[in-house]
Parts: sequence; C-alpha cells; structure tokens
Amino acid sequence: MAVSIEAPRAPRTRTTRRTTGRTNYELYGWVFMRASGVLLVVLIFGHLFMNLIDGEGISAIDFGFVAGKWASPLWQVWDLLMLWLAMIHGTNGVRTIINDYAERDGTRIVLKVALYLAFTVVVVLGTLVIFTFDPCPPDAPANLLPSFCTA
Amino acid sequence: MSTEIAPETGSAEQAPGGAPVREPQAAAVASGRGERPDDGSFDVTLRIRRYLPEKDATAYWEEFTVRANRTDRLLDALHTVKWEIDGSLTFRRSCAHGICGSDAMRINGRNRLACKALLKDLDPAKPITVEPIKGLPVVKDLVVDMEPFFASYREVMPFLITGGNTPSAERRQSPEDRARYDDTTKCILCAACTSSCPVFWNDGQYFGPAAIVNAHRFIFDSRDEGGAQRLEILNDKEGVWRCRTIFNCTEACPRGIEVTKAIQEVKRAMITRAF
Amino acid sequence: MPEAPAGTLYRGREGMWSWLAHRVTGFAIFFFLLVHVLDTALVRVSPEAYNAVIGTYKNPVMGLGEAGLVAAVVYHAFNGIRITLIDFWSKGTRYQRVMLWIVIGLFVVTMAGFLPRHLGNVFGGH
Amino acid sequence: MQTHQYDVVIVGAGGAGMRAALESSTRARTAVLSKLYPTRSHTGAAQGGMCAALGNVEEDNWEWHTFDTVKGGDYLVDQDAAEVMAKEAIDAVLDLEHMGLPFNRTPDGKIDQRRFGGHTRNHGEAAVRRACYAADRTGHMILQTLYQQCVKQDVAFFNEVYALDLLLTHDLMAGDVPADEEVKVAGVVAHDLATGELHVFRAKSVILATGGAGKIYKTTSNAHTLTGDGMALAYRKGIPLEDMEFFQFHPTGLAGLGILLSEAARGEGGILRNSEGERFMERYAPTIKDLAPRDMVARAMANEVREGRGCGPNKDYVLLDLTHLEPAHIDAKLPDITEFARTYLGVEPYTEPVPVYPTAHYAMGGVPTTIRGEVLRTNTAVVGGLYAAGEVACVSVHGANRLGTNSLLDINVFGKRAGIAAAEYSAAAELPELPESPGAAVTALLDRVLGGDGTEKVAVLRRELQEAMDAGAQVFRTAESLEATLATIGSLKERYASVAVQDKGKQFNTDLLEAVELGFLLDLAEVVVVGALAREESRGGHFREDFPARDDARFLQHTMAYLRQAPDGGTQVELGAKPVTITRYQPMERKY
Ligand SMILES: Cc1cc2nc3c(=O)[nH]c(=O)nc-3n(C[C@H](O)[C@H](O)[C@H](O)COP(=O)(O)OP(=O)(O)OC[C@H]3O[C@@H](n4cnc5c(N)ncnc54)[C@H](O)[C@@H]3O)c2cc1C
Ligand code: HEM
Ligand code: SF4
Ligand code: F3S
Ligand code: FES
Repeated sequence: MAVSIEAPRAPRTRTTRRTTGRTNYELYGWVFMRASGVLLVVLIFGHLFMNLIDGEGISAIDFGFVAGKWASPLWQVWDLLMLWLAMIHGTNGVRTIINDYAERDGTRIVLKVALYLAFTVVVVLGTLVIFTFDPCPPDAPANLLPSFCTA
Repeated sequence: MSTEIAPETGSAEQAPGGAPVREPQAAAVASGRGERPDDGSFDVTLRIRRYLPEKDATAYWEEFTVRANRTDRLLDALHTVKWEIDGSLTFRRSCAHGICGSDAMRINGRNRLACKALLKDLDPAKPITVEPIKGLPVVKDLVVDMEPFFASYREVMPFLITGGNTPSAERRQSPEDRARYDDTTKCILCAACTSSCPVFWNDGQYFGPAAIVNAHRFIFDSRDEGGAQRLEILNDKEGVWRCRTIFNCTEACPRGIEVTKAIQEVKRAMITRAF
Repeated sequence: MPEAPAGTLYRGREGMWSWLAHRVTGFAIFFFLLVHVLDTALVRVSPEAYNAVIGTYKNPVMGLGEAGLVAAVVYHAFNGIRITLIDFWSKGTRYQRVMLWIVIGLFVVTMAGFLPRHLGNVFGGH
Repeated sequence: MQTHQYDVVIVGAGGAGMRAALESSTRARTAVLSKLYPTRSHTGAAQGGMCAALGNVEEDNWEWHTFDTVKGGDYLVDQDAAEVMAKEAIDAVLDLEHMGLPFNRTPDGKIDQRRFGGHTRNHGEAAVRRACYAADRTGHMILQTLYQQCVKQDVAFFNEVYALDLLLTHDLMAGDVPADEEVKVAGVVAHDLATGELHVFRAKSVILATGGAGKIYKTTSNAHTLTGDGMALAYRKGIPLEDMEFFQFHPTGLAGLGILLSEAARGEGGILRNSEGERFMERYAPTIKDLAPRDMVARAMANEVREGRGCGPNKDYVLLDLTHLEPAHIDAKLPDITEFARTYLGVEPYTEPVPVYPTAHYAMGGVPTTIRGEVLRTNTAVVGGLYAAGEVACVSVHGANRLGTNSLLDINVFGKRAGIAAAEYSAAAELPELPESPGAAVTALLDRVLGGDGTEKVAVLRRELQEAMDAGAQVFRTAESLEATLATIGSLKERYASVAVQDKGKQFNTDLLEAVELGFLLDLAEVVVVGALAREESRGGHFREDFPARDDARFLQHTMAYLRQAPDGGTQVELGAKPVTITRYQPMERKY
C-alpha cells in the first residue's frame, strides 16, 4: 500500500514522452505522403492499366512484354519514378505502423533496421535493373524476346 | 430515479474479451420483471467491467438488473446499483448534466458521458456494457488514472500568452475573431476523445486530441502570442502528425466539438509556417 | 496493475474502419511491392528465369490474388485522396463520411470495370 | 499518517479557490486541496454571466449595481460588502479578460453585456445590460481560465483529496474563549481518495472554498458533490453559520430533474406561461415581469401550480417559452441550455415550450466572514488565519436572495481578497502548534463507518432527508412543515449513527465518503430548518406562509447558528443574531 500522496505534480514538467526536438521531419514526411500519394494514383493506375487491362491483360505478361515497355524512355522514367515514390511512401507508412505497434524500444529498432534494409535493397536493385536492362540479351532464345530484337 | 430492482437473470456466459463473468448478485429488493405500463418504467441490465484491486488481481464482468424510468440516464442506473445493490461499484461523477467531465466511460463500446446517455436511447432490451475508458491505467472499476491525460494537457501551454503591458481596459477582439476559436473553448477535459483514439491506445505517448484541442483554443485566439511555441510543441513526433484522422474523437466528444477539424487546422497552421 | 483481460472492441464508425482498411491495404501493398520488384528484377538475370517465375503466377489462384491486390490498391488510392482532402480542404472533416461513401462507390465502379476483364483473362483459357 | 507543511492551504478548487490560489501562490507557499479535479468543480456549471457595471452597452455605474444587490437581497445585505463587490466587479471582469477569458464581444470588440434578473438602471427604472457573458458557458469559461492560469503559475494541487477536519487551536464547541487568547487555525486533516490514507496539512492560513450545499434538497441544480463540506467542517468546530435559512430556488429548473436553464433564457427574451398560456409574471412584477428576482419568480411559479394553473398531466410545472425567438439567436446565445432541454426532456425549444419548475440552487448563507474574507467566530472576533470565500462563505453580499450573476462575481472578488489576505497573514504569522493526535477524530469517524455493523444505508437516509427538505423547507414554508422536517432530520441523525457501507476497501472508497458527506448534509439541513423556524417573517428566499410579510422590526438581522455542547452531553444548535450593516440604502418595500 502506498503510504504517501505523491507530491503534487509540477504542472509543466515533461512526461516520459520521447521528443524529437525542433525538426520538421514528421511534417515533411506527412506532406510527402500526400504529395506522393497523388502522383502514385496516376503512376500506378497507368501501370495497372497497361499491364492488366490493355491488350490481353495479365496473361500477356512475359519477358517480351516487359522488355518491349522498357525500350521506351517514357516507361523507363515512369517505372523508375513509381518505384522510388512507392518505396519511400510505403517505407514511411510502414515506419509509422511500426512506431504505433512496437512498444519496446528493442523491437522497434530491429523492425526498423529490417525495413530500411529492405528499402535499400529493393530500390537499388530496381534502379539498376531499369537502367542496365538489355531488352535483347545476345544469348537468349529469340522467341522469348520482343519482336524488335530481331530487327 | 428508479428505486426498485428486479432480480438478476443474467447468464454466466463468456463475456466479450474473454473475461469470466461473475455469478450475478442478488438484488436487494425483488420486484416483478417486465414492463409496468402505468409509469413507463422498465428493466435494464448493465454488464459492468469490474476491477477491485484490493480483492482481485484481474478485471471481470458483472451484471446487474435495475428498474429505470423513461428520463433516466446511465448515471442514474449506476447510482441505483451503487446505492442499492453493491456499494463498492466505483465511478466518478459530479454535475450529472454533462458539464464537469467526470464520467466519461465506454458505453456499449463507445465513449460517452454516463450522465448524458439516456437509457431509453441505449436499447435497454439488451444488456448495456459499461467499461472504463481505454488507454489510461484503470485504478478501480470505472475509474482510471487521469494524470497522464492532464500531463499532456499541461504540456501544450494551455493559457493565454501575451507580451507587453497589460492594458487597463479589456483587450479588444472582434466578434469574428472571437468566433474563430469558439468551438474549442467548449472542452470540459473529459478525455472521451483521447481515450477513443486508436493511436493513443497503442503506447499512450501521443499528445491526444484533447491536448491539441486546448492548444487550438489559444493558437487561434487573436489576443494570444504564444502560438508559435505551441505549434513547436505539437510538431513533435508524438504531436499532431500522429493523428490519422480516425474521427473517433469527434464522434466521442460530448460537447460536440469538431475535434478532428481542430487538429487539421493546427496541422495546416504548421505547414503554412514551415513553407 | 496486472494485465486485465481485454475489454470489448471499440465501436468506432466509418472513420475508424476506413483507417483500418487503409492501413491494412497499405501494408499489404508494400509487401507485394517488395516481392514484385524482386521478381521483375529477374528480367536482368535471363528471359527464361523471368518467364519461369511469371509463368507460375499465371494460374487462377494467383489471378485471384492479383485481383485482391488491385482491390487493395484501388481502395488505398481512392481513400488516400479522401484523406488528402480531409487534410487540405477546410470542409473536408465535415464531409469525411460522405467522401467515404464516394470512395466506396468509385471502388465498386472501378472493380466492376476491372474484374470481368481480368477474370476473363485469368480463367479465359490461354 | 503523513504531515505536510504550507503557508497557505486552500480547500476547494472551484472559482473561489483557484482565484485565491492565483493570488496566494505568488506570495506564499500554497497548496490547494480539492475533492475533485479542479475543472470538475461546479463553478463550471454556471451559465448566465457575471455582472459588472462596465457600461459597455448602456449607461451603468457601480452604485446602481450596489443598490440592486441590496434590494435584491431584501435589505439583509451588508451594504459595505455589497459596495466593495460592485466597485471591484469591474476589475474582476477585466482581470479575467486579461487572463484570456473568451467573453462574447460587442461589434466594436468590447465585452458584451446582457440583461439579468433584478439588474436595473437608476435604482429600478428599467432593466439594464450588466451581465458579462461567454455564451451560456460563463462559469465553464471562468473555471477553465482560472485553471489555465494556475497551470501557468505552477500552483500545487492535491486532487481527489477530501478535507475532513479543520484544526483550530481552541475548542470552540465548549463555549467561550478567554478574551486575551487568539483562536487560530492550525491546518486541515485530509483523506486521499486514491489510497485511503489520511494526511495532515499544517498551515498558517487556511481558506475554505468548498462551494454550496444544494444536496440537502432533492430537486437541485447542484452537483452530487455539493454537500456543504466546508460549512459543516467549520460548524462542527463551533464556528457559526450565518443566514442558512436563506436558500435560493431557481425558477427554471428542468421539471422533475432540477437541471438548470439559466436566467439568461429570460434575459434573452424567454417568457414564462401557465396552463392558460398567460404570461403570469405580468401580475406579480408589472415592471420587469419575467426578469424579476428569483425568489419572486420561483414563488409566482409555485403559486400558479398551487392554484391549479400548472401544465402537464399532473399540472406540476409551468412552461418557459422560447418559441418566439429566432433559432439562430437561440443557437448563438443559449446553445447549451437548449441542448439540455433536448437531451434530458426530449423537448425542442425552437418549437415547443420547455417544462420548468423551481430547483434548489444557491446557499445565500454560510461561514460568516469580513470583507477581507476572515472567518468570524462571533459577531466580531475572527479566527486567526482562517478565511472563506465563494458559496461556502457569507460576507454577506447576497442577503436574503442573491441576484443572478452576483455569485460568479462574488467568487472572483472575494476569492481574490481572501487569497491576498491569507498570504499576507501567513507572512507575519507563526505556524501554530498542532493539537494532539490531530487525525484522531477523522480516524474515529471513518473507522466507525467502515467497521460498524450498522444496518442503515447511506442512500436511503439521504433520500429521506432530501425528500423531507423538499416537502417542508422549500419555496413555501410554515411552522408546521418545518417542524415536521426537523423531526425527520432528528430521527435520521439517530439512524445515521448506525450507518454502514458495503465497500470496506481503502482505495477509492467513494461509498465511505458518501457516508461522510451525508453527515455534513444532516448537520446543515438541521441548521437551515432551525433558522427558518425562528425567522417568523418572509424575506427574500425565505417565505413563511404563516408570516407572509417582512418584519424589519424583529428580523432585520442576520441569523448566527452555533453548534454547542448540550447539557445532556450531546450537541445542539444555538441561535444568535448579528446586525445588518446599512450604509446608504434604508429598507424599503421591494417591488419590481
Ligand atoms: C447550474 C448553476 C448555474 C449557475 N449560474 C450562475 C450564473 O450564471 N451566475 C452566477 O453568478 N452564479 C451562478 N451560479 C452560482 C455559482 O456558479 C456558484 O455559486 C459558484 O460557482 C460557487 O463557486 P465556489 O468556488 O464557491 O464553489 P465550487 O465551484 O462549487 O467549488 C467547490 C470546490 O470545493 C471542493 N471541495 C468541496 N468539498 C471539499 C472537501 N471536503 N475537501 C476538499 N475539497 C472540497 C470541490 O472539489 C470544488 O473544487 C450557478 C450555479 C449553478 C449550480
Ligand atoms: C495509389 C496511390 C496511393 C495513395 C493516394 C496513397 C495515399 C496515402 C496516404 C494519404 C497515406 C497517409 C495516411 C495517413 O497519414 O493517415 C498513406 C499511407 C500509407 N500508404 Fe499509401 N498511397 C498510395 C499508394 C501506396 C502504395 C503503393 C503503398 C505501398 C508501397 C502504400 C503504402 C502505404 C502505407 C504502408 C501507409 C501507412 C498507413 C498508415 O499509417 O496507417 N501506399 N497512403
Ligand atoms: S475535446 Fe471533447 S471529448 Fe475531448 S476532452 Fe474536450 S470535451 Fe472531452
Ligand atoms: S481519433 Fe485519433 S487519429 Fe486523430 S482524428 Fe481523432 S485524434
Ligand atoms: S457527471 Fe459531470 S459530466 Fe457527467
């Protein structure tokens, strides 16, 4: 049993809150989520339309299809932008979720390290693929390649 | 107030949340069940989440059936239980008409003031579940520790900040400027909003809507000069940016304050300031 | 205080459920994206490898999964716009409920346009 | 038991307590004890306004305000005190504005003012706009603003801590104190609700600011927690209570519930009607009609009902008609109270008149004080270091009937005065010695209730008390009705001796504290009824049907009720009288 009343609480003492100090990072993150979201609507819907609706939809997707798309700089830039925006947007979103639910500091750190690692790997890999991609690999069977390779 | 109590009929089923249900308590005065057409009174069953730390280590559900009148509020039914069946039932209350903010609790799953929840509006045909508000430590029955809540409130500097000399007459303020922050002056610090917010439940670190509402009250007061400081405080990572516009707070506020709107206005003020 | 058994579920309204759905869809899309980038990266390895993996996707189960993913993206996208409007439009908070019904309406319309076509492709015998 | 030491201890964190704390905490080490979180105090329920002769919208001056207060109080007001209050009202309002209170504004940005019952221009010529207000949330805004300032000033609050005993250097119950000895306050004994532990707060000054005692009645606008604790604490120590028979019944309580609809409803144009649709106040107060002082309106309403012109199935209420007002106007000026009507009675005030009936509202009497807030133990001698302010006190600025908006003013003016006086006193005073085993009395009381094998239930006794008070000591009183009530109180007090509670725990035992509060209510009810029986006249809020006229020859004096040891070993109420201070206004007939 507690025998003493706690001394009256000093009205303006800070709580145990973890503070960030005077940065605007949360603000920028918040604005970015909205801005990227709006752009992503265009990018992702365009992407989905091309891949799943246009032509024969999903069943038409193969190496030839992808290679054909990336031969055009428009789609290269499109997919690159989409990759980056979606990954930053998603990573920041998942970071929020981790902050919300991972209560212990240890758990939170582990999860976030994993998240940022995944982010780095995927973004680097994706970027490399888009830029170093060769639509007509020399030793591949011709029937798998887009039609323009034979030209 | 109802004075008679009907015998208990609640079955000992498993309560929501898996807590065991206590054997129902025998009511002090037994009277016939069912509607009595003469005075419009009716029976209601309250399913209350009890926690008596000096007796039991954990919380449990307990049911009480009491007689109620057409104009009775949940607070009246709780009083009937406390005064006539089980004096150990503990809850806070004072004004009994929605003005002091003592009796926020979770009624049928939503935060409300017991003194503003009319029984006849709560579908008395089914048991009414009553629980303490979420996210603050439960002290006893429906009583929670309010200190963390008030600590957040105090942190946002909820008082007028002015520079220069105090004028001898009143500070002038146009009716339009006065109207700008009217909504958020209505807050009674009942915590219904903060304890309805899923973000607050997680770790209790989030400042919570009530603190933001009270910061808003001053940020948008034309006489105040501390707005920048308050925005700085709420720019924290536990500040307004944790709000995910869930609107539970707005739905819960017994004063009808547009809580989410106020939070959004604070966010926008920060953005305007930053860019 | 010892851990007490959990209380009942909070009975939130449209705002809470739409948020929950937004969170779940966002989270799901993120993990799909990780996988999606990895499998697409196979185009860099060899056309055979890519086609082999993509080929395994071309069955009804994956097709349904794909439909689910699109549903998630469509909901998340429309609701994301709703959130943005709540944030920046001064009347947004007052119309949040109406806007959610609009989101759901648009979602239904979009999916109604997409699903027959997509499922046709998936089950349409290729 | 733990002992704390402060210069000033304030009991109560309502408007009066916090206003005092703002003054004393900058001057002396101050602690505020409150049985509620400060923002839960009933000051927050006040709706209509706080008056001051600012003259922002109409010509006005503090002398007229003084006159209205004196006349409204049926000449039982101490006029020096009323003068102080009316004069300092202007600064009190400006102080609050400077603290940030969001008053409603005039088009040119000044504090707006509106009409309220009994406030007139030029000694009764016509109603005047004197009440400063913040919609119908004036008390809420005062309470919030004062709390905000306390947060700013780092005031030390002990919340949910009940003061249960007042420590004095002398036992006043025993009788006279030698003339050369000064009686002083030494501190308070308090019960911490969260742990159930007792604490002794030693102090050089103590300010009582515990508010009213409306719970002696059944139908009341007062909170469940308004059980007159401060009055009872002082009274049980032998300090007199002044003018307790004067209790204000507010005309417009929601019928059957007692929840208040502010007088502002009538200030904004609302009209009272009987079952015939008649605006009956025209007959009772031809000049200011519905805006007559509360005692008159309440009596008029009760009279209409008695004479069979009540409304509803049982003809037991009258109607407050707002339907002729613009809904937009109602929304702007009376949003909360119209919501009360909707929530609690299901009545839509835009289109339907609201059922209303008088409700017990305000204790004009209380712990007698000087205009500096010092508590009197006789007609002239004070208790060193003990102060009282707010509804618990009787300065007396309200006399036999308080004017609307004068109480929010009272708590600010006299709260401030008491805060300053208490701090200044403590600067010069020594810390008095504590009596031996200071907590013994409280421990004995609590143990008796907790450990006893009694059979009486708190709720039953309380209900019987409240019903007896409503029946015998309400708007209309007779020797017969009062005697019946007194007899009931006597038997309830006996039964109280064997009261028991079900909750035997230590933590948050509200069951136990309700039992203690019932003890306060019983004592106070007795004082009210004994005073009312002795006052064989009708004045202000006290109306004796068997003595319907005011009798200045016999009763132009304050009642002082003392608790004293009776020869048979028990205790008894002894009545004394105190002269009324009259400076400028000689008693006249009270007509509106
Ligand atoms: C519904 C309503 C409307 C009103 N409207 C108006 C109006 O428009 N204008 C006007 O002028 N007046 C109005 N009044 C009257 C006025 O509001 C009150 O008289 C005034 O607010 C009393 O203030 P107070 O500080 O004395 O007490 P309260 O505000 O009641 O505060 C009492 C304090 O004492 C504490 N306390 C009590 N007992 C103990 C104890 N044993 N130990 C520790 N702490 C204790 C409580 O916790 C509380 O903090 C109204 C009153 C009511 C009920
Ligand atoms: C299609 C267009 C998209 C739009 C308009 C959009 C919009 C938004 C917005 C506005 C938020 C912020 C929500 C809030 O603060 O409450 C958000 C959160 C989130 N988004 Fe998106 N988004 C889109 C695509 C994506 C994609 C592709 C992913 C996955 C990579 C994603 C993952 C997330 C996640 C994980 C969150 C966090 C959810 C939360 O905190 O509850 N979003 N989105
Ligand atoms: S904003 Fe509303 S719900 Fe929140 S504390 Fe204030 S009054 Fe209560
Ligand atoms: S419920 Fe919580 S997330 Fe925001 S809108 Fe309300 S504070
Ligand atoms: S008891 Fe005061 S708000 Fe319910």
